Amino acid sequence: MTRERLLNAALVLALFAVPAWALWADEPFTITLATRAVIFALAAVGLNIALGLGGLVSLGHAVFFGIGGYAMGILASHAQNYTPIMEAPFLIEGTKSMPIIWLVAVLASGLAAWLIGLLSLRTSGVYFIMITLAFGQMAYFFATSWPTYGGEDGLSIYVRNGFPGLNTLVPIQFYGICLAWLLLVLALNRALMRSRFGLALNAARQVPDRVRAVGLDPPRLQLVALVLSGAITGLAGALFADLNRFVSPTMLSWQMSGEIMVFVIIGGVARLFGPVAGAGFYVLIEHWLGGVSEYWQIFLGLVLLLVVLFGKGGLVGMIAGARK
Amino acid sequence: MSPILLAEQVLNGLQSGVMLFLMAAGLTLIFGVMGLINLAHGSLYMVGAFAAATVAGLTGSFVLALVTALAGAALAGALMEVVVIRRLYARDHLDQVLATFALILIFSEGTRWAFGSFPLYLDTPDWLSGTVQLPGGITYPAYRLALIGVGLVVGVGLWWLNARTRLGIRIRAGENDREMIAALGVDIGRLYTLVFALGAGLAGLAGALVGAIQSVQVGMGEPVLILAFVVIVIGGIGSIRGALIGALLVGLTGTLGSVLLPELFKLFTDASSAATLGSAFSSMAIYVLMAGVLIWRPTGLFGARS
Amino acid sequence: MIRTTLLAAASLAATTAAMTAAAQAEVKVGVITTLSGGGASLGIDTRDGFMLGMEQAARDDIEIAIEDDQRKPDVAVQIADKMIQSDKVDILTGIVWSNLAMAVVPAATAQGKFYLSTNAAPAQLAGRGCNPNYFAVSYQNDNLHEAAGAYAKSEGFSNPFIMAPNYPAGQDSLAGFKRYYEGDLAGEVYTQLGQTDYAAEIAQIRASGADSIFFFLPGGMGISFVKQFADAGIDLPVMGPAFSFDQSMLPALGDAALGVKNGANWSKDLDNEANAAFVSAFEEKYDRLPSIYAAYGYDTANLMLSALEKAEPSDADAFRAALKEADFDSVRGDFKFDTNNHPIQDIYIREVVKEGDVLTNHLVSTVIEDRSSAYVDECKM
Amino acid sequence: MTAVLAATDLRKSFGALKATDGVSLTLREGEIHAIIGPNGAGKSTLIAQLCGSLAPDAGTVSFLGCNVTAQPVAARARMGLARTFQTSALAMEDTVLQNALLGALGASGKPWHFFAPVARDRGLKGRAEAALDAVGLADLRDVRTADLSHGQRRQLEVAVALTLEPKAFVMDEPMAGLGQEGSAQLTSFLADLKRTAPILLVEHDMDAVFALADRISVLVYGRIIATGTVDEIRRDAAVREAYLGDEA
Repeated sequence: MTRERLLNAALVLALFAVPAWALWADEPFTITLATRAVIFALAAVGLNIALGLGGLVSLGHAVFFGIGGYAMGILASHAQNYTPIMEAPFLIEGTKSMPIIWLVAVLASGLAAWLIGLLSLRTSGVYFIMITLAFGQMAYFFATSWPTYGGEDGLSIYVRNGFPGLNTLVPIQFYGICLAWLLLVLALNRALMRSRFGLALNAARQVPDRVRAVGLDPPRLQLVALVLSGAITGLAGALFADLNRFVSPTMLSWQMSGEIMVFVIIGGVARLFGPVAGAGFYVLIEHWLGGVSEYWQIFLGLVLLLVVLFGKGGLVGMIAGARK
Repeated sequence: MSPILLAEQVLNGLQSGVMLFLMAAGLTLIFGVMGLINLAHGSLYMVGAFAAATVAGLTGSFVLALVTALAGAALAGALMEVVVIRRLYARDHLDQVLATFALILIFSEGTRWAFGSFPLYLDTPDWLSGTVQLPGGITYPAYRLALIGVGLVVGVGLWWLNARTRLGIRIRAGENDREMIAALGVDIGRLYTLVFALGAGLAGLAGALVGAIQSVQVGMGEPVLILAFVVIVIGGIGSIRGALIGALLVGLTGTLGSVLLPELFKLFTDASSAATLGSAFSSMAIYVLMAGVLIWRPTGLFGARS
Repeated sequence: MIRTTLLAAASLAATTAAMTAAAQAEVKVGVITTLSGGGASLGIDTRDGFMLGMEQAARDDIEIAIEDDQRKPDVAVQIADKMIQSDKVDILTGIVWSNLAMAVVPAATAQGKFYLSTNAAPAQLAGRGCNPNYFAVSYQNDNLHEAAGAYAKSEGFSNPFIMAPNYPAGQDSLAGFKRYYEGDLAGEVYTQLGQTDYAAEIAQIRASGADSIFFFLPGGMGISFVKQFADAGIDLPVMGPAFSFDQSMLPALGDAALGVKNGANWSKDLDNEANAAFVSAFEEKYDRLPSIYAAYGYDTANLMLSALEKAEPSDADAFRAALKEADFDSVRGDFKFDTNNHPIQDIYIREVVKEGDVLTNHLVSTVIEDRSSAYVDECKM
Repeated sequence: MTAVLAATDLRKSFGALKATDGVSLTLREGEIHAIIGPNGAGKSTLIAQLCGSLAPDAGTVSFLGCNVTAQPVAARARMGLARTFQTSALAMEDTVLQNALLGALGASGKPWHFFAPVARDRGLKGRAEAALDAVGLADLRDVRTADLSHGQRRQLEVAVALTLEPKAFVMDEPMAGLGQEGSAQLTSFLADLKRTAPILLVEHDMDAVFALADRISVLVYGRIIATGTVDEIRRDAAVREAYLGDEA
């Protein structure tokens, strides 16, 4: 436990030290890269609630990531073109304000998670994996062929959205926003793991029969977990779209779902900082190997394989040892 | 739409369903016997297609190419099983998904490294090119008709294997009670390798057969893989019969959806928008079908009830 | 390997830098293209054509960074950010796909960088979204489809069946065809992006009574369709844009592609000196025939070099003016930019033929002379 | 005396197999009612129907005077029906205390607290610790459940049931796998526990059953062939036949 705490502290330190170094060394791209890692980590923290705590192996989390992205894209593109989203029965205008975009992203992806959960939680095991994948594919194909918001081409936003008092175009300031979100959500996640809900959800994953026998309803617990999980991943999606100033159906693809899952598993399932370690490691590997060879994905595959086969508990597990 | 065209589209749906069945049968067999969820099954499909294209290019013999595809993919599958997969049987689905996801990356980029980024050439053999006239005035490509035939033969073969051979008895025993058949002295490791190689061989065969009328390229396995998963989930994981029914359902839904939905939208809007809308909805059709089936029957049409 | 890797001090902050020349380079160029995964062949040809042009110029004051976008928009954006922020490039180029271009170009030009397109040139960037720092060296996306439309009209086809995948480039494609064809259609079908089986569409074609077929199915989709169509025994003239019948695709298509008419603005037998030199140099260096992407890459390199002769990118106005002059020998012959920075050029029809054992394209005719783009009037520049 | 838990003419078939074939039984205030029967008699199926994890084909289950036949497991548990499982159903990764807390949480009916830590929740904790105290696991509260001995897990099962402050217990072979000493301990514990709430006890350990039960029902092939006191059951001809193959 202490080793894990030490590791967590080191990770938090790195989240501050890396951009500080980049600022000092005038390496703005390192900040962009770190922002990417932080956003991926946030998405993975979201998935970790469903997957690690709830035991829900969702291969469709890209849906929430993408919905968050499109919440940003749609609102900002309407604001950019000065066209309202809706005129009747009441006027809804686009916006370039991050807080409003976040709110919409969280609500929309949470709602989607609720709907998908209602239907998917009737199944379990492999069927659950596959039905979430199916919902992901539905969203992907819909976004690709729906022309209003760019279809396959996606939506480009020329200027990053604004946050009161900050210049979000400065990489370090946008990084600050993303980092604040990550730390806040990690703190909430930590509280969640220790709360009544966390206790019940954790048990529902391990022994659903017992949870029922004490008068609680596992599917309802799991549904709420999925909604929280989806909402967080959706928030990450909105930030990711803002990082790239761009959103497209790739954010909804099943490979994206796979990648978010990879962050969680490489880092360590159900570990508070697992997603952070996993996303950081992945971005690093992608960037570093990508510079070494055109065929870097072979090596990425090998690394993944080794982690799964021999590194029980992911990076956090390997460094900090088994839980408790 | 004329009845002849409709009949032809139904044949097309059957044909694509039958090819999906080849993929899905292996997947469902592997899941049923070993409890393994294998995302890298699409890579074996790709291996089959590449092996066939290479051999056909060297020898010009399509039959030889098919045999190589089957054998090559089975060999690759056996290798995959021995090196990686057997370490995953005792793991949960999560580890299996991730490890086989990693295998996809390795296979795809490895193939690209070995064969380059350009699509390979593989064509239908001369003796199956052109069309045949079917009763009722349907003109249908001979090769596609042959595909339906091959699929049915494989289906019957699997049934025979399962119901009439020693291997089949062991496979069914393995599905029911792993410890028991191990206790009876069956080398369970070898049985698993064999089953995996069988599934892989079928995937390779499908890759080669389909590769002749499609593009043999890196990444060709993933779209089929997802469809095959849809198929086995609809059919009920572990059930060969379910895989067949599911494959035909998915094939027919996909084909007829893409034909009929635009026609449907034409009743409401102009031709261009109808084509766009119809295509958008037909691309979602099979996933809607799958979600519908699962909501109605959470373990698929022929899946074991929990 | 063109690139070298520098590992920065902290292992958490690895940075790659790529260079062909020493550190005294004065101009930095970033090439973002697809080098891995599906569609890598197009990016590789783009890169090889571009690098051939650069190597022939042998200028050691130009530093080139090449990165793989994996055909993913977010990765392309990330690379562009890196090139702009860290490598401090002046000029970006190389993107193959429209959706990636839409992700990268607006932001890059908004930051004052130059973008020279070696291929993708979506309608938005030619019309309302045009930008003085954005130059499409290749074409405007609709051009090659328009060529097929013009050809259909000139051949007197009266009932073509037209087909494209259901995504923006596909919708633009059919619109482009119809812009020049203008007659009746036997059918208009949108397929799924990434579709591999066209049996249903082929059955519709057979039943539609069409007198010709136009289709736009890039990448593996085109290979699948052409092979399946050849097997269906339908004897109709086939037209398409160059993409599906380009040199990189032909080996995979085989004889099924013979006789197909495709709209293009370049062909390897296009009769001009620059082209002859390019084709032989490319074959010598890479031991394969150049594709249309290689030709665009090569032209882009030469356009850029011609402008660098006259001005530095740091002097943006002068460099922009130098680019606009298009003072280089294009492998496509006459070449100039319209007001929206898209080319005015002749568009041809090619036919797939066999030279000995090798499938390739021959020029058939010029179908549209001095074609600009449909969106030029929407560009306020 | 009214029955706390009652089954009336329960029927459940799996294909041709009649697993429960017209079972009626009652559990009265203050008693231990044991259900015995040979393997495959349908005891597990019967428990599943009483607790709500399996819906009967016909018949009713009532609890505290309410017809609960259509109620799911969780609803019956909330009403005060506590069960223990034959093979321990405990969260093995969690500590002993956490398992007991889960029971207390279920009893509270309020799992929707997302931020306040359970560890500082006096109400829940008091309840959980009292239950652990009662079964003698108080010293092991911070041990991981996976590290408990088999007997300790059985005790924890009971403790979790206790946290529910139930109106009735349904216990599925609580003695299974316990040594002689363990069985004896649990036997005396259950003898006291019945004053808290009546116990429906499914058990193989006949010593325990005969020591504890106020009434016994014998289940054979899905039917109850006899119900009565220990002595009545010992003398019952049908029971002798079922167990010993005696001719009546």
